[in-house]
Amino acid sequence: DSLAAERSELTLVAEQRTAWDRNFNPYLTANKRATTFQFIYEPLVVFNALKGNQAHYRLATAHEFSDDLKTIRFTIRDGVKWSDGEQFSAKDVLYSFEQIKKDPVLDTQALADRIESVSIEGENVVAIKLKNVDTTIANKIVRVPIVPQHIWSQIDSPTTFKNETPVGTGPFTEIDSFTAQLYVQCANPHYYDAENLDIDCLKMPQIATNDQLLAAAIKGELDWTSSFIPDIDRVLISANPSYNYWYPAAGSASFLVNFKSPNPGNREAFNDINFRRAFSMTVDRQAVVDIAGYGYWSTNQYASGLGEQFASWNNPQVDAEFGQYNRYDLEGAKQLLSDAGYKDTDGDGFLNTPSGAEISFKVIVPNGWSDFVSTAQIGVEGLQELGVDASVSTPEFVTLTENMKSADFDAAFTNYFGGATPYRYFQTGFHSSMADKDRFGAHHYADPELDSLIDSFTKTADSAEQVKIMQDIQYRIGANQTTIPTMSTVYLYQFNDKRFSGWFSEANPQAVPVVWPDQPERLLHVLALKPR
Amino acid sequence: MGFILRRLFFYLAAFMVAVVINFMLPRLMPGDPVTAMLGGRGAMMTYDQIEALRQTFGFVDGPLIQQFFSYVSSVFQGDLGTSVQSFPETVSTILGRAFGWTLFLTGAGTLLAFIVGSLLGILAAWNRGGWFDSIVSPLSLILQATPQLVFGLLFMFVFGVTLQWLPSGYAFSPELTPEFSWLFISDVAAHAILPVFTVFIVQLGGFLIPMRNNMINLLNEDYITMGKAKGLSQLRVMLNYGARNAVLPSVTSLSMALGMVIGGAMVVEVIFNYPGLGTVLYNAILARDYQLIQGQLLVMTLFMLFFNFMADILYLFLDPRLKHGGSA
Amino acid sequence: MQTAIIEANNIVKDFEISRQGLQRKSMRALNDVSFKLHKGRALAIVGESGSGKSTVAKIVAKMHKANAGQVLFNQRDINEFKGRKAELEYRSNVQMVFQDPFGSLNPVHTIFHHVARPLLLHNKFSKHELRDKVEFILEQVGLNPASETAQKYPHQLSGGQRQRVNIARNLAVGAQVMLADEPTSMLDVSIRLGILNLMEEMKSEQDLAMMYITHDIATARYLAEDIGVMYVGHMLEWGDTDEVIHHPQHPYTQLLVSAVPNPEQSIHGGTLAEERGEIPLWTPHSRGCPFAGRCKHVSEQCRQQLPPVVALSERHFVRCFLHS
Amino acid sequence: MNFLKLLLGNRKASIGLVIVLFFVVLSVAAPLFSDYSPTKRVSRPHQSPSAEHIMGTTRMGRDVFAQLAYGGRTSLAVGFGAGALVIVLAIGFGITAGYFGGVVDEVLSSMMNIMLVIPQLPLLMVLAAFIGEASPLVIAIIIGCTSWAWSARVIRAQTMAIREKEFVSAAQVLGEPAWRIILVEILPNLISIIGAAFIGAVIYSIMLEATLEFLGLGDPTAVTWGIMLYNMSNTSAILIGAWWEVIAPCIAIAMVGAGLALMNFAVDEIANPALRSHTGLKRWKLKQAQRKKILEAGKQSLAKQQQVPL
Amino acid sequence: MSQQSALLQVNNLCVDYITDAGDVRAVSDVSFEIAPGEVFGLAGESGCGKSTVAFSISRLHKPPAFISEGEVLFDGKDVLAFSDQELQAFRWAQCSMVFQSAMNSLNPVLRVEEQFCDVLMAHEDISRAQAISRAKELLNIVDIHPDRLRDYPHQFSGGMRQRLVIAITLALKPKLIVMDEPTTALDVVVQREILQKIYQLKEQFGFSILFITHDLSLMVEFCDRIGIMYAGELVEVAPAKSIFKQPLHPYTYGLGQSFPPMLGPKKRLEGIPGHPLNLLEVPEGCRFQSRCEFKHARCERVATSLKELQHQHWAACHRHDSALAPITAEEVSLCKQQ
Ligand SMILES: Nc1ncnc2c1ncn2[C@@H]1O[C@H](COP(=O)(O)OP(=O)(O)OP(=O)(O)O)[C@@H](O)[C@H]1O
Ligand SMILES: Nc1ncnc2c1ncn2[C@@H]1O[C@H](COP(=O)(O)OP(=O)(O)OP(=O)(O)O)[C@@H](O)[C@H]1O
Ligand SMILES: [Mg+2]
Ligand SMILES: [Mg+2]
Repeated sequence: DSLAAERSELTLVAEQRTAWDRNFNPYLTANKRATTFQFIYEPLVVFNALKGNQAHYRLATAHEFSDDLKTIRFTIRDGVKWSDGEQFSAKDVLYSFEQIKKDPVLDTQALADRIESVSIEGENVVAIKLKNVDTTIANKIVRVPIVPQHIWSQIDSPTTFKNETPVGTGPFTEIDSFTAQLYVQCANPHYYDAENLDIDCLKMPQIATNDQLLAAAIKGELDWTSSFIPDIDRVLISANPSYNYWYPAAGSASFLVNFKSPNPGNREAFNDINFRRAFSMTVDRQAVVDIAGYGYWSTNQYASGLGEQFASWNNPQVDAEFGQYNRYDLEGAKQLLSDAGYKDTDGDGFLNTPSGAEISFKVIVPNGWSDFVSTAQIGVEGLQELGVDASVSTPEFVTLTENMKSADFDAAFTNYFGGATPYRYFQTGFHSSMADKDRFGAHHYADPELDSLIDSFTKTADSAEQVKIMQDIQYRIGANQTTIPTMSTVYLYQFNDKRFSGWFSEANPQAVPVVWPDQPERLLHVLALKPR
Repeated sequence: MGFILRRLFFYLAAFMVAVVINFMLPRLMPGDPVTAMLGGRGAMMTYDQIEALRQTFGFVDGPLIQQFFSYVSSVFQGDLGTSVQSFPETVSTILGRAFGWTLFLTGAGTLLAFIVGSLLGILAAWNRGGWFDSIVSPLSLILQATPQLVFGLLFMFVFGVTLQWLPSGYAFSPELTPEFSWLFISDVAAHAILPVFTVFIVQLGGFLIPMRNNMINLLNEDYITMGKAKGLSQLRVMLNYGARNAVLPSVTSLSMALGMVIGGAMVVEVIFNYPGLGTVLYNAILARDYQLIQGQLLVMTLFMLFFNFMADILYLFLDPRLKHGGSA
Repeated sequence: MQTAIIEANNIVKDFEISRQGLQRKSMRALNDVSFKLHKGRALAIVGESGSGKSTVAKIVAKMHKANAGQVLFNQRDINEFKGRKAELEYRSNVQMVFQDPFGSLNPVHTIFHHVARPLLLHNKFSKHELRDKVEFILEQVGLNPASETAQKYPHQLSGGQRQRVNIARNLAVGAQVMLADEPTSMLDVSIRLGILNLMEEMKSEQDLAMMYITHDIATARYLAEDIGVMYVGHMLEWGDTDEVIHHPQHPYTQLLVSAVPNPEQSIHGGTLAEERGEIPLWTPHSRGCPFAGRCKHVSEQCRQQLPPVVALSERHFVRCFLHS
Repeated sequence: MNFLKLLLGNRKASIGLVIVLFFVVLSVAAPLFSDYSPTKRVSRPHQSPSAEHIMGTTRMGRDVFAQLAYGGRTSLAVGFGAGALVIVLAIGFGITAGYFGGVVDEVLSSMMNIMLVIPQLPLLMVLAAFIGEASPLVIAIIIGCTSWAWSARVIRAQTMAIREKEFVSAAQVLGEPAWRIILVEILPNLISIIGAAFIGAVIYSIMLEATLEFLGLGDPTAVTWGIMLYNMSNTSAILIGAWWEVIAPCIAIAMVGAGLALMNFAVDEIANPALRSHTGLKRWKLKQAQRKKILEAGKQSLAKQQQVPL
Repeated sequence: MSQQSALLQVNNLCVDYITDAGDVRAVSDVSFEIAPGEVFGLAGESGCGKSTVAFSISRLHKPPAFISEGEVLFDGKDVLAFSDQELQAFRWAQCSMVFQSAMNSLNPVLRVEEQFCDVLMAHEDISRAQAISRAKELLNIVDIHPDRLRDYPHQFSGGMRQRLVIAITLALKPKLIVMDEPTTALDVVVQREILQKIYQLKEQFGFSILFITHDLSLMVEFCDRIGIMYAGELVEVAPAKSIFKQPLHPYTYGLGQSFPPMLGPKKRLEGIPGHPLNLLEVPEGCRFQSRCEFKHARCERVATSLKELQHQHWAACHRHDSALAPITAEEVSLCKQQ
């Protein structure tokens, strides 16, 4: 125990599972340990989404696009060693990119189809030739794990390899101890950036539920978590004042209606902008934030659903013109509908369309996503006040996705991608080519002009132009009320001040502070921490 | 030993039915596990990629009957497939790890309930109508009619969270490594107290009441009166003449009870984050890890069959009429 | 003597007693049993427990089917009564009184139900005549006052009264053949005679053919004109009651009669002279005389083959090599 | 009706019945007891019990008491509905197997025994998960279809016992058709065992439904006691200290279970008089105690007399 | 009937069944005695209280039966006043018992050996080996091969089981054996064998027997003296032959007339009319009055009690208040004509 006290161990909960399997294979989507990325396999670059995608160079020291935007070149850092002492070189990077082309399963970022070829230019430059222009692709490329060729070339089946004693370039590569309930991962003896690393080990206790996490947190056993804690001020902070939290804004979430609804009455209503606006005006966004979001979320009144996260890209004109439709205003909504000719013509107590058709729909939310279920329930409460026959349904996620993709549903509540720029949000949510790909574009509303606007964003590297494009996109979506923006979610992040300092926080907003493995910025975070 | 043979035959049949159910269930359901697993990321995957994943997880295509035979043959080779959620971990490994804990939890809880319940049942019957009987018997029944979930939550809330007397999660403290030491064993015991007690308390009535009722009926038997007339001590008559006979029907319910408890213990495991089959199943269901769910159901059925078999053996041991070809 | 209303010829009945996999083990509950029932007469069947007495009655009542041999009702094979109608016809002629007065009445139904059902089932009476008829029958069996008794449930009656209800059911059907399987063995001694007397009355007044199964030889003599002695599924001796009881010819009958308690003597007056052997389990493969193991006159022949039936007189038959 | 009278005459049964009836009335007449809708926000989240919200409110700001009352409708309906389904299936299988015996029995009993060795809750969970968004009705149906085996076995055993009774033979000899024997002669004699099995099945179904829903396999938009527990656990009510949200459904489920269990205890006593602990027994114990006292007093005085020196 | 020589003396025994419906006096003021070596029979129809009397002797009653009055003197000591330890020591060692049916009086899950040993070792300070050898001797006595000691009860036939029980009753050489319908479940042939065996053993060991049955013929054959019970009361006590030949109580007579003879002419017998008395509705006066052919006014008001009407022949009937004649068939038919 005294030994453990001597070394500084950072206790984090980067994933919640019922038991740890010793598995550090970075290619596995489901069951690799959450400390694999970044901590074992250092990325080429960490892009800081919070700072407008600012690049922090790690294994690479620079990156740049060719003039035709079809090649991206990474300059590889010198003097880096693998944790087993072998020299790291551009060959390893090349090997890593060849890996993902070999087997689609390894290609977790779905890059293989977009990359024409990868080559080494000179000593230490890796050039990646793209099939199509895509200026946002670097974000994906740097998520490809960079693995040691001398190890992985020996592995027959990289998809089932458990990589129990990993060799990496990251800060914590040594698995000190491992049980199903706890493992400790300690510093890389050959870490190139060791002078910036002040922590000896990471400690990962197995925790399965939020309740367990909270119980452990109250006892002060954890340092860094990103879990949902209800009423955090009352439940955790008051019980253990050395805890703090910071919940910066993340992606947005909206209600959406299906323009191609299979039910004629619903379809008529959904295709009427007045109905969509009225719908939007019945959503008590503040209640959603307070109740479903425990006050952690923020209301999303951007008519395009842009959200707080991308406030710097906002087109104020949109709010000026259409903001009124995205604020809670039951009376206004009622007025809007009655003006548009919605009445209860069949006397069932619910409104009918102007042509007299029945409106009756379910808002679908994935089963088990309880905060979304609550949100949908609050939304439906508003619709019912309005006189619309709506209710909530919670199909299985798989079923829901299928139904949304195939336009076999009426309305839904869904979240969206975030990212460094709003591009991914608009592309996945509003590009008509995505309508049948996933649940995000499931409104099935096709606007060719909007599509070309979105497409043009990746064709330019000029940031002024990019802002202009984004503002136009916002206007088109806002004017059409394609979606019913509801709230912005947050990045959940709690930290314990007691044993470490240097935490990112509202006062020290360095990067997205989340400890989950899909947040590369956590590498910056861990390097910033100092034991007290 | 015809009895045992007959039972074994039955077990085989039951097992086969479980295999068929297991095979059919996921195939009747909408959606496929790979999509489920990929969740929100599906948009980025190409069709080839999903297909490739499907292959790696061992989903066989082809006519149903062919799928069935390949399923059965792998089941009999002990290959229950690969978990999607914990890929590349095999289902057998995952279940193997959890099996022991569940065995321990259900075994300890039920055995305790069986012993204590039976003893209390005997006492209640012996003093029928007395205060002990009129309090303990209905009480145990009421306990039995309360879901384990209620007790689990209550115990968790009171002893684990509010009073913090006992650990409320895990099978042992995370810092310890499993070993055969007093420290470790006592730690495991401490962690088992709440879940085992939850299993125990709900099971209690299930043994107490039948035991009491059997015993009351038995007390009118001539051989009990004869035991008394022989001038044997109360205790001897109660145990050797009464309990020995009254316990027989309870043994049958013991095996049944274990079935219930395996289900019930699941909830207990989930509540107390106990790393047994229940927790595994619960998470497998949440993650729609079909292969794991299937394997789990099969293993739980095997579990039941095993306990049934043990009960059969116990019965054989306790009731000489069976062994010697009588009819009982 | 007029022709028999029931004539059983060489009945064989096997029961499966255990099954292990495909291997079945059976026992022979009845082997080559023949007898006749005549109107206005009673045949008593005596024998120890398990000797097949009830099985005989059940075969005649069509509750079991014989494996071999035939039973004729008015010269017609009873197996010919097939189909709902024919079966009802047969059942309206052949009825049974059971041993257990507590078990043979359904505790959830009134006495009225028990007597009315046979009347309705066999279309003997229309609904509005029913009540009168039921009461008439109850009075016939001595259950007075009938209207009050009809409203009662079985548990409100004494054992003797219940057995009277059972007999009333037989009357209600109007059967010509009554098979009484130990109708008094569970009744109190003081009540037994009442039932026997009632049966006697019915036999003579209604001209019933009766089979009286009992292990009490004294009451067999009291009620029945004929007697058959059974042992392990075989009828070993049969004929005129007094003839058989007073001049038993088969060693088993002799043993049975001598074992009947006799207040005139003392128990220590003598020991039963026979060597005690086990009662055998008779299977389809068993051979010889079933009593051979216990018989003091046993010869090798007895162990090898079943003795033939020997007619000692026109109304006295025995199955023993001593007489062949 | 005799049975009902007996039931009402039993103290345990009456207590049980009162408890169960209380909840039945509470839920059937829920609008009379609560002005709030169970599915609407009526207050701030997690208000502790007050005059306005006697059992406080949930995270969603819904009235716990209203949810308890309305939720009882569904929970009890599922319990009684599934119980009824269980019992109908159990009667069908049990009586058929018990009455006809032979091959029919062998086939049906194997089915029962196999049903019994396939673990129930896991099977149900898997079914519920596979079916997805299991509404209370679906839950009731799957509980009903998977839980009949135990009752069927009990009914079968009892049918076999009754089948051996001579009144059944008597009915056969009389020429009664099989269906009539089953329905008119045998079934009424099974009433108490069916009653007990039914009550047991209801308890079991209520428990199972709550458990399934608690585990998140139900329809979260329904209002039932199980969903209340689910929401409670989802919103970490225990940790937040919203004890009212935990206690209310727990107590309701436990009370209904207890009430039904007491009734079952009584049904057992009615079916088997040997189990009854009647008032006579109390008097007997009193007399026995008195007698002991007198005897001891007698002995003491005898001993004293002997001590007196002559 | 000399007081000194009696082994068992039952004085004014009353046993109540305490039920919800009320207290039932199942045994009312019963007194009798048994001399050493004597076989005393208790007969009467079902429910008249025979077993209740038998159970009182070893105090085996359990609720709702309650001995409310009387004494049971065994060798002069009152069994009813015994402490629990005294009672435990008394049972089986002094007075053992054969129950109504052998099928059920052996514990089905214990080996026969165990059932011998537990009683031997509970009462005598002997080792298990000694107990087993004693058990083997006992089996020999009842003609069962000693090797079968290791068997379970279900492996024996009914008759053998009954003999096993008898062997167990002999284990401690008690002075009195109570036999409550020891042979009712058996066939006549087996019954006779067993009774003969018992008789032999009685001659050999000299114990007394309280023999209970409702088969009067059997009783007359087996017993020295017989007591007849009706509705909880002892109505007649007399030597076996005299009770058979010259019954003094109408009930005894009726009972005798309920057994059709094996010999002689067949004639119609009537048994006893009416039903046994419901103990919850005991009338004033004689309990047998409603079924009695000789009932007169006195019977309806005055209760009867046992009186020694002839030497050693006691009966409780008002009919004999003046005359002492036994009941005859002519008398009965005469009464009927009235
Ligand atoms: N349904 C049956 N299945 C198998 N064996 C049977 C069946 N019925 C009777 N037996 C067997 O057939 C034999 C004759 O039985 P049965 O009932 O006819 O005897 P019983 O003479 O009437 O005896 P008891 O006097 O005890 O009534 C017995 O050994 C019995 O075990
Ligand atoms: N447990 C009981 N509760 C109430 N009454 C009882 C109980 N046991 C016996 N009795 C009553 O006591 C009376 C005497 O019963 P007992 O068993 O002594 O009769 P018995 O002469 O031995 O009859 P049998 O010949 O049937 O054995 C009966 O009228 C009976 O109704
Ligand atoms: Mg029979
Ligand atoms: Mg008795």
